[in-house]
Amino acid sequence: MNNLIEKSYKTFRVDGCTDQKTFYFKIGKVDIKPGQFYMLNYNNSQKPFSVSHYDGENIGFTILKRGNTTLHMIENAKIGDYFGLTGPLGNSFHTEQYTNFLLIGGGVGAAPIYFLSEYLSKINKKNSVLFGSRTSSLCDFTHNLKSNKSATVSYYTDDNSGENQGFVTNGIEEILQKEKIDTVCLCGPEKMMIVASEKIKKFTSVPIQISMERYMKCGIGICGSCVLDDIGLRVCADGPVFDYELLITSKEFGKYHRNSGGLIEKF
Amino acid sequence: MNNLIEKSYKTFRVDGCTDQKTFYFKIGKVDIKPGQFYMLNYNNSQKPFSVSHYDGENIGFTILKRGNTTLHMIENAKIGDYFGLTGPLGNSFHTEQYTNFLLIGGGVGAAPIYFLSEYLSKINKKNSVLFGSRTSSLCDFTHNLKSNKSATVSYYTDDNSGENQGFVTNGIEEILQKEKIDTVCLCGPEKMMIVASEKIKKFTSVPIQISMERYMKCGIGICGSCVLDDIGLRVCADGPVFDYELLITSKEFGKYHRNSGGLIEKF
Amino acid sequence: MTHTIKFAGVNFNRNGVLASGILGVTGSSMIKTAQGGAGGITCKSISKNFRKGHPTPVLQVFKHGVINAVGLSSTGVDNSNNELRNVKNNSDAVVIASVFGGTEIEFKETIEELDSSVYDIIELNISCPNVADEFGHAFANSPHSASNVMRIARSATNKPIIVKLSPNYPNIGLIAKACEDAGADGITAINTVGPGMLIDINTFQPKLTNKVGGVSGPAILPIAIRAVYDIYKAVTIPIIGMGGITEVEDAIQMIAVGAQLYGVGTGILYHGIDIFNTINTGIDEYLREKNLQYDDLVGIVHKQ
Amino acid sequence: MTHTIKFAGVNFNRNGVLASGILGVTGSSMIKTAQGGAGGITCKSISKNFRKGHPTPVLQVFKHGVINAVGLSSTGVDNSNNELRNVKNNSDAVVIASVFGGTEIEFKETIEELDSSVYDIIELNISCPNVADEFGHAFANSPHSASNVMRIARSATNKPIIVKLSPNYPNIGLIAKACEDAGADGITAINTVGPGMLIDINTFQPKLTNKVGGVSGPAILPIAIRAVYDIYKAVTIPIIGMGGITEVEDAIQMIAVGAQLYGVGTGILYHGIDIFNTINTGIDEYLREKNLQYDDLVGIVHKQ
Ligand SMILES: Cc1cc2nc3c(=O)[nH]c(=O)nc-3n(C[C@H](O)[C@H](O)[C@H](O)COP(=O)(O)OP(=O)(O)OC[C@H]3O[C@@H](n4cnc5c(N)ncnc54)[C@H](O)[C@@H]3O)c2cc1C
Ligand SMILES: Cc1cc2nc3c(=O)[nH]c(=O)nc-3n(C[C@H](O)[C@H](O)[C@H](O)COP(=O)(O)OP(=O)(O)OC[C@H]3O[C@@H](n4cnc5c(N)ncnc54)[C@H](O)[C@@H]3O)c2cc1C
Ligand SMILES: Cc1cc2nc3c(=O)[nH]c(=O)nc-3n(C[C@H](O)[C@H](O)[C@H](O)COP(=O)(O)O)c2cc1C
Ligand SMILES: Cc1cc2nc3c(=O)[nH]c(=O)nc-3n(C[C@H](O)[C@H](O)[C@H](O)COP(=O)(O)O)c2cc1C
Ligand code: FES
Ligand code: FES
Repeated sequence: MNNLIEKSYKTFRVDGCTDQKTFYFKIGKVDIKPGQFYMLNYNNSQKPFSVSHYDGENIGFTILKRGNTTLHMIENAKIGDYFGLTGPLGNSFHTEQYTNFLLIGGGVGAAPIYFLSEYLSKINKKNSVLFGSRTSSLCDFTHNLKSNKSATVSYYTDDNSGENQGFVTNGIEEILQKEKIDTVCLCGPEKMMIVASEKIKKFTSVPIQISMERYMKCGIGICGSCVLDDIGLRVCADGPVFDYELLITSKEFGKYHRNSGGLIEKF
Repeated sequence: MNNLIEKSYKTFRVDGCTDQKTFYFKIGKVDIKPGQFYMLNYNNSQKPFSVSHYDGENIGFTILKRGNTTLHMIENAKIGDYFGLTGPLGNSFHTEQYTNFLLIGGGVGAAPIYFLSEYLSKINKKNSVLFGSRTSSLCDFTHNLKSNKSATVSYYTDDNSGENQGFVTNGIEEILQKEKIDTVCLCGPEKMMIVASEKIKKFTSVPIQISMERYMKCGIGICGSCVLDDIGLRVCADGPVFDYELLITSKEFGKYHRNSGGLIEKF
Repeated sequence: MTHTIKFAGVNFNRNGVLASGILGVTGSSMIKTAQGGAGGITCKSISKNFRKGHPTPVLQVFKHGVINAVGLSSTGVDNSNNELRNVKNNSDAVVIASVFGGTEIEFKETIEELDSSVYDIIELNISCPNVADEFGHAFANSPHSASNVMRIARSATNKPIIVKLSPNYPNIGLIAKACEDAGADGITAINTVGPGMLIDINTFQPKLTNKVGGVSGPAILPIAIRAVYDIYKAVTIPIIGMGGITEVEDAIQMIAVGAQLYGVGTGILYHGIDIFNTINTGIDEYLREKNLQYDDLVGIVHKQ
Repeated sequence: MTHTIKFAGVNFNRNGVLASGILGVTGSSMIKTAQGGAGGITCKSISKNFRKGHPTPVLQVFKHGVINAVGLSSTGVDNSNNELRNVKNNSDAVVIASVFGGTEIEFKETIEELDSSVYDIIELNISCPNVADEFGHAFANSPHSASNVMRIARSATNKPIIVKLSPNYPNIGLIAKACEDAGADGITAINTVGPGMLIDINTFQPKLTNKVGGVSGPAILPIAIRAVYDIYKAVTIPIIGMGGITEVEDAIQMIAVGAQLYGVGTGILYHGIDIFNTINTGIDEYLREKNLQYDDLVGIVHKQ
């Protein structure tokens, strides 16, 4: 229950560029699992953000400039400013039963994937990570993953500013051939996750875990704004991580989402 | 906190006579110590009553007909009727540090003394018990104490209907001479408790623990109706058991109490 | 309760109702909640036109409940018709269409634009405390204004109409009576209490963008019980009793003071949508133990 | 807070106030509570003549607070003079004499019969919800009736008079303003909420003899915070803010929305009378950490 009550913390470190920043807060010891998220409330604007870093004491959220809230946070929030944090919320990636992971983060979907890789390396589980982004600077916050022995990390950028050019999905085949992957974890644009999943399905039938994003008003499972058609599941409380096999039974997966007023918007 | 919330239980056994009855309820496992009391609510009449029996499963309250509430309970409550129970409330007799007890119960003050003796015998602590009452039938509910090896029980009645005639205080001297008593526990009319305490003081300086009775509206320490002048302590929440040395600093001890409206009534 | 209860002429298969505004935006979550054991499903209050609602944060949890100011967001009638049709076609729950309007006429027009085949009962939400800046006092503030909305709404549909009342104005019994006299087929009570406010002690800002929000959840149970007690004394039409119910004992209290059906909203936060199944099973067991019929329990407090 | 705060012209040595009706029957418990850290002590509301109050049970605890219907028992003015004199002579706390009357004149007469040397401030309790059967709506129900009592009471004493308001009527800000215009030196808010009711599910009887009782304790905190926020916007006289405070953070919220002093009643149930010391120390630490003065904190939410 305590995780549902908002508490405010001072941001003590801000990294990143003008398009995307990572904000850090000292929250002490909390039980947080990769895939979970927080509602972040800055100056009366609130949105859900995945945990992109947690070391047992400090938590980090990586925020991409997209619309009003994120613009407001990125342009105005400075070290010493308070954010209201509600969380951790939602479920998490299944990790216990697996030993060799393929992780794919597209765009700001890199945030939870970064934390997941950090976490897996800490418990010495092998993980191959593919990050895809518009431009390489948006992935800067993930670079230190390369120093982990358990992790192999590759980058794909649209603008050829990083390691590899092209879609992040290009890297999948090679890894699946080289590694005995026993689960795949995805977070990013739904179109990307669908292309990736279909590609993976051709090679292997390991479970594919997908972190979803939907418009959230409450983040705690009661307002109904994040529910998936027709499966009736709440992304905030039943997700955000769903099994691919379940997700493809939802008629909106990859096709549409709802906006703040509940109206359908096609992808 | 849960002890502060009233729950209703069916009375499954009623013992006693037309002047005094013991009502039993199956309440299951609760942490109850001798000296504690419950608020009993029968059909919208509520008063505090000491626990007079508890065996880890069933609780008993011994109720003497005195005024409206007790009359109502004794005349109307039958097996199967529900009572609202709030408790256990208040503090309890100190027992851990002592090994040989003198217990004195006057009138319906026998109720908590009965439970205390039961409890002490169960943990094999020696206890000498003196009960005083108007007439012997009012002490019937305590007779089975005699079967406990650790307990020695004597009765004093005003009307010569029992073992010994006269005041319960008459029995004190003999016991203090025979036994190495290291604490005395009293419950009964304040005049009796004062006479008893003064007598005891002459022989020994062991701690005297006194269970007090004052008009209670809430029983949980907030209404202020049971507070002792001038020490400002609440009989319900700071008591009902007080050390004699503390009590004699209260100017009302043995002299007066307050009624339901807060008005002073002399004893 | 797993046998049928008649409420305002409509048969409910189970006696729990999903409160308006909770998981009531899309058909799919309403269907899911019916599967969780709700016998009636109230959708989020529908307004004639699209309403965005207040900007987030619109909801904050405190130790004893929730404050919310969603601000009556609504997709408008057209979309709501589709979502409700989905519920109607894909669950056995009674569909209660909650409607909201800024004026009496808007209530009427909204009901008229609703496809009457997609709902079983209309609920008039005249008691939302979270749009006071926009609309001033809720219509539920007096017998006069409440019954006016009821009277005008009456002409818009042949289906039963129930009125949702607020605990934030005195004399809820009188207001219920005025609604009954104006033709209401039932009463829903209570909407959220207060409103309330919570402050962040680091930023000194109210924790909701709307500053204030209605209080719901376990904190308000005694107020809801009292309100339903008062209403039962005042009217003969049936009541959906809600406000703070999280456990079977809460629902039993609510029914005992006079609710024909119990409602749950915020309770879902603590126990998920299965709360309905849990409470229904609990009530069944309780009735068996007490050897009581459901109908005997309704309002039994008044018969003591 | 361990330094002096001026409220309605009176100096308080500490910024917490014991709410009326809690441990306020006898002088000795009020003195004891001042030792627990209360800077102001409000006695149980005094009526002109002896009042027995409602028969027990008059108070029931639920998971999130308390409902009570003590029913304004009072020893009458004479005895109260003695109890208050004891407090006045034996503690450094400001003595607030809460008075209650069934009519405007009774308020005046009660104040006149109080020995003016035994109290520092008069509090008019025009907001008790537990005597509705006897007296109908509380005077706190409208600006008109509230200010009437205030005006008539004004002639009875030269000491400061503060008015205790109810959250159970709309527009608490307007009512506070009317009291200010009628000469009030301060406002106390809030009295209990609702009222509420709880039912025993075995006997089907209300758990209080009076059936209904005002809700206090943590359940009502958001309502109290909002009420004090509204009052601060409406008036310039100072406010004693109470309702649901059990922790230092609650008191800080209360002060931040505009309370010059915070009050605690039911909180004593959870933390004993030391709650005042605990909260006072907590506020001091908080102010030090934030590098704020107490006066800066009062109403800071309105200055954001
Ligand atoms: C569980 C979860 C975790 C998230 N984690 C992160 C994170 O770690 N970092 C991060 O930057 N963001 C994250 N988001 C997204 C974030 O919460 C905001 O929704 C997003 O940043 C846009 O907010 P905004 O107010 O800035 O833009 P808005 O003003 O709300 O919208 C800007 C534009 O984005 C579009 N948009 C908004 N929401 C969506 C959506 N769900 N799908 C597609 N388009 C949409 C709008 O239609 C509009 O065109 C997460 C979302 C969820 C649900
Ligand atoms: C902690 C505690 C434990 C108690 N345990 C028991 C118990 O185990 N068994 C039991 O029978 N009773 C017990 N009592 C007493 C009981 O609560 C009632 O106060 C008593 O039975 C009288 O209640 P009534 O409503 O019947 O009488 P009332 O109608 O209240 O009064 C009847 C008469 O008794 C007098 N009286 C009431 N209270 C007191 C008092 N405190 N001191 C002196 N005279 C008083 C009245 O003035 C009146 O003359 C206990 C009280 C306390 C505070
Ligand atoms: C997030 C939220 C949104 C709500 N939206 C509405 C609404 O649109 N219409 C309405 O009539 N009531 C609305 N309510 C009030 C509930 O339907 C219900 O009356 C109230 O919350 C009390 O019940 P509860 O304590 O079980 O939640 C809302 C409540 C919450 C918590
Ligand atoms: C047992 C009890 C008795 C009360 N009696 C009075 C009273 O006599 N006069 C009054 O103005 N308020 C009375 N109140 C209301 C409190 O003073 C206070 O306004 C209310 O309880 C809210 O504060 P809290 O949540 O800190 O208790 C009483 C409250 C309780 C719980
Ligand atoms: S965001 Fe409210 S239910 Fe998911
Ligand atoms: S009985 Fe209320 S304080 Fe003791």
